[in-house]
Amino acid sequence: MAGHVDSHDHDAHTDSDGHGPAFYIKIWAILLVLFLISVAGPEISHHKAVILVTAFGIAIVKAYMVAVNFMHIKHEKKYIAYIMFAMLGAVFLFYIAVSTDVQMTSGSNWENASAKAVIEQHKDFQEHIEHE
Amino acid sequence: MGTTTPIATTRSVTGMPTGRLAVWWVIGSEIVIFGGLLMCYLMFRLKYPYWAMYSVHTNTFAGALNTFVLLTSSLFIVLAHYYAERKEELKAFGLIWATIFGGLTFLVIKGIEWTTEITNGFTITSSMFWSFYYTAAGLHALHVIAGMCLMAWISMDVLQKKNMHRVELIGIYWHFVDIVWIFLFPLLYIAK
Amino acid sequence: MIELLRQSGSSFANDINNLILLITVLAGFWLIVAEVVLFWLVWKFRRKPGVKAQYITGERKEEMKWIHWPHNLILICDVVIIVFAIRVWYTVKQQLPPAGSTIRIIGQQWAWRFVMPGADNVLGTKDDIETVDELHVKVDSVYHFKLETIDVIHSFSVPQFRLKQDGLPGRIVTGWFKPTKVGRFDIQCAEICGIGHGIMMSKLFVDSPEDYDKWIASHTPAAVSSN
Amino acid sequence: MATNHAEHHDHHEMSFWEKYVFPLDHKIIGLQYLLTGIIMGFLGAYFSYVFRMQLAFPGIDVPLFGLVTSAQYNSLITNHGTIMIFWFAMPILVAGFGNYLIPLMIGADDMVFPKINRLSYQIFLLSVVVLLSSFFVHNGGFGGAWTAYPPLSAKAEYNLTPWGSILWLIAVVLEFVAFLLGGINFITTLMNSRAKGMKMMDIPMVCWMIVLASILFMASAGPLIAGAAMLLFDQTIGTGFFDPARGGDPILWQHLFWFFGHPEVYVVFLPAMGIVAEVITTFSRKKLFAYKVVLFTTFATGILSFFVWAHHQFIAGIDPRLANIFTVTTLLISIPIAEMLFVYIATLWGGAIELTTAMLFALGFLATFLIGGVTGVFLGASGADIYFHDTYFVLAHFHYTFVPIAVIAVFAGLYYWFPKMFGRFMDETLGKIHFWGTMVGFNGIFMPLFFTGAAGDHRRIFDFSNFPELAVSSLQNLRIAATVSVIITAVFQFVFLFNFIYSMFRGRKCTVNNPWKANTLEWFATCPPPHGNFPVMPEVYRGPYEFSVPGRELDYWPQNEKV
Repeated sequence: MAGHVDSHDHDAHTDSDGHGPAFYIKIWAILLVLFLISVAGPEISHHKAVILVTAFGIAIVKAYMVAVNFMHIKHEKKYIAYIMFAMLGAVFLFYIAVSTDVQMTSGSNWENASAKAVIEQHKDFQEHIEHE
Repeated sequence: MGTTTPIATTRSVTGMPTGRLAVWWVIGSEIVIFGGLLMCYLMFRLKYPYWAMYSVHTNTFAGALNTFVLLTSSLFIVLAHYYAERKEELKAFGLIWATIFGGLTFLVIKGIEWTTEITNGFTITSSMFWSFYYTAAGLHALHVIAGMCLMAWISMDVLQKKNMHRVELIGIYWHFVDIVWIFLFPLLYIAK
Repeated sequence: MIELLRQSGSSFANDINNLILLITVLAGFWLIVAEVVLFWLVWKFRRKPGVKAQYITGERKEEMKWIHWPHNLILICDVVIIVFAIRVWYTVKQQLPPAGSTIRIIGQQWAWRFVMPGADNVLGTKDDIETVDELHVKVDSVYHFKLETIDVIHSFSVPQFRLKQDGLPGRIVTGWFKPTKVGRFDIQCAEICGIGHGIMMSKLFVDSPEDYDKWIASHTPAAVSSN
Repeated sequence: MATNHAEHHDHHEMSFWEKYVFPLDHKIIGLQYLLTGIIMGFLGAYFSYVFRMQLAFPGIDVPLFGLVTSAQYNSLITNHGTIMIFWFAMPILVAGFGNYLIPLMIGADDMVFPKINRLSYQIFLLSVVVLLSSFFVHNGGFGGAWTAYPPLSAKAEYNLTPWGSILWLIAVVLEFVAFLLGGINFITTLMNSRAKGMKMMDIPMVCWMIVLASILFMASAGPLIAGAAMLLFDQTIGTGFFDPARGGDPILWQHLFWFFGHPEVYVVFLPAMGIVAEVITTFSRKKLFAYKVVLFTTFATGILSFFVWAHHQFIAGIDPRLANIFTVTTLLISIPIAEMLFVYIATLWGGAIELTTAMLFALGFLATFLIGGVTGVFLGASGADIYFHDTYFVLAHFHYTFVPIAVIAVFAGLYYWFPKMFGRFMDETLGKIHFWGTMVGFNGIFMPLFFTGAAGDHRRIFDFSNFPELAVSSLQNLRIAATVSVIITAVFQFVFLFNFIYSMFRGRKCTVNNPWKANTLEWFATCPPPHGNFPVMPEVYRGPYEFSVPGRELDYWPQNEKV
């Protein structure tokens, strides 16, 4: 394939951010702190809000930090992030529409009798949890 | 002929190297696979609060340790990328293998964890929570294994200073696997 | 229009018939317009020696209007259809009129079971009548049905009623119908349910009030009627 | 031509194995997909012949098959549907034409990842083998419809095909993996490897459409792949994801399936529209009417296609309030589709239309797809769907969309690109016989079925004589008419098969690069193009549809010609 002008050299691509190892280690350290909080939070308090924020809120922050700093999405073309968000959007769209059927145990003119029965079977345990 | 790279591969109309563009699309397709599974799990989890009685039996310590292992391996692979770009192939090679070792540690911990759970009678058919637990974590573990194999293969090229850009590609993939675990961990272990 | 092919026999059947007619008129109009224009253009602009094609980008305003006008008109048609479709849907599936009687319909591989409330018109009492592959209802009476299945998904379908509803294992789906014509009709299973799907046929008898009472009397379980 | 031969000296001669069995060349891989798809298409057509015979003449000894049991009947319809979508429409329209055309039309020498491309076909071939093997296991192939609703598909005690259902599911998943790999290749190739000068708006429509189809597939297939893993565990190791008694939910599968299933319609529809765009512009010597409008309607269709899936489930036990939302979105999607069809029809205005076989098929696509599109309105409108759901009306409707897409548009593409693929022309006379036979036969099959469906014929019934209301002779005559039409259509496909194979070796030779005087870059390469495609990598100076430009002597203006 001689005589073609296109460049063959991928390796010429350099990291435009110029971050060194120190930067990555700093991010890693922050991630570890967040991680410790997310583990400790639910241990300290069984309050639902605390669990939600510490476990899932922090998961989102951590994912964001990994994506932005380790995957370098901040230096990527904008549309890469848009594509990823579009994919996430598809997932949430699925959740929103489907949860009306699957997550509910009854609705307009229907009820999920077997799901109710399953919940009924475990009622004792449910109360046990709520008392704790 | 077989080994010649087509001109097509070397072009970069978008300004992004082709490999990196492709990896992002791979991740896009993975987002919907994992996302679909986790959304199914989430619907049932919110429908059946009693699943907490199963999730108390998950080993939070093992899960936490694995989170730490994956986070750290993510650091290794991003450093490997850093050195690969600077053509320091020995450092890159070492860091790639550190990452593979991280993946291995992850799998060993997972193995111990699963063995304990199965011997305690919590198998994939015990209840739907455990079905989701093994399916989601299993699918994730398959990705870990795939990533490790690819890294081992890439590391051979790195030693010869060939295809150094692939370190970045496998890195992006590995970070994605890490991110999936970041969400699996609270979903399966912490929410009790 | 659809009645020529299958008679209607329930109170809401005409709503559905009319909706189908509305869509046939609107969609049919667009179909005919598009097909006629297509064939006419193929004929009009067939290749003739020495005649060169025109250069039209389709991006100028006076060209775009040929697309935009149909586009807007179709939007209007769509809105009309949406309004009528949702109104019919609301009548048939969402808003249940007060029930005269409530029956249970149970699908299984490969038969329909029906539980009718019997003489006291209350389900779950001793005089309930349970039948297999045969349903008797009284004409001009509003029925609610509780549809469930015990194994796989089945679909309760009565073409004359313009009624179709899937039944799922574990779920109870409520619906209604009000038969308006006396006669004997087919009940189908409209969702594939295994190798016997093609034989899952039940008979529906819409009886006059006298016939219905006679049938109830003759089918009330012996233990109850002897009391 | 001289440069062309010079190119060859760079390569060593490839053995037959290297060239045709384990190729890296996108064109050979494309042809592999194409031929596998055609073979599978004939298999699917054979299945339809068998079950149509059973429906028209219940209980007869079907020639070339024998007696049809109800279990076999279910398996035949299930696999007919599955094959026609996943092993016929997808490999031909997306993978076959996509592989063959994208690099050629954007002026590249190959796909960006030839090895992944080869792997994609190999996985696809494996999926074919797994599917075929499912017919020969204990109790035969899966018979729970291509939608595979659990619990029927999840438990062998219900479907009675313990192995068939598992193999069927594995085959489908493998096929998905193959198309994900292929799709990533298509997308990156189009994004990154376009010829110098080819801007976004210079990309031929068919490339746009195949790539958008790949993106739609990628975004919609994910949940179903996860769902397939769940169903597989339900089938094999006894989990209860879809078992209501254990807290699972069968409706979840329906959502997972149709969340994929509806965008899938557009995954095959878009490439067909792309092929038709190329053919009608070339043979009417016209610029595509409003390129940007076509592109934007394509985007709109793609995005909207993610919001309509539950119209397949209106009466399936979903919450009736949800149905209202999906009625609105479903009817709204008619707007971009209608607009797209109007644009195509408008393209004919002022043209110089030459009715070659390819053009006939392209126009046939427009004429018949319109019927498919219009009848869809009945099913998207929730109120009317109560009656039509799961009847032959639905069946006739979607065959009026899928047959134009996967058969008629594919024929348009094959007759059009055949000279490029094999360096010879297909016979036009036989082609026209094939065209008229196909059109008459196809309409003869599905027109009657609209009426039987509207009269209450429900789907997947192995013998209507069990239903007294449906066993009447007026309906039976319509069923027989449909079956006779199947046979007529099938006979004319052998005309095609003969033409295809004969022309490949004995057809009129194509001595020029650009026999149709088209503009796109594939016509700059020789017929057939060598490995590496182009003697010199082309540059692009204008859009793909510059036909009959005023002030130019020639009525076409190839994209790569500077002046």
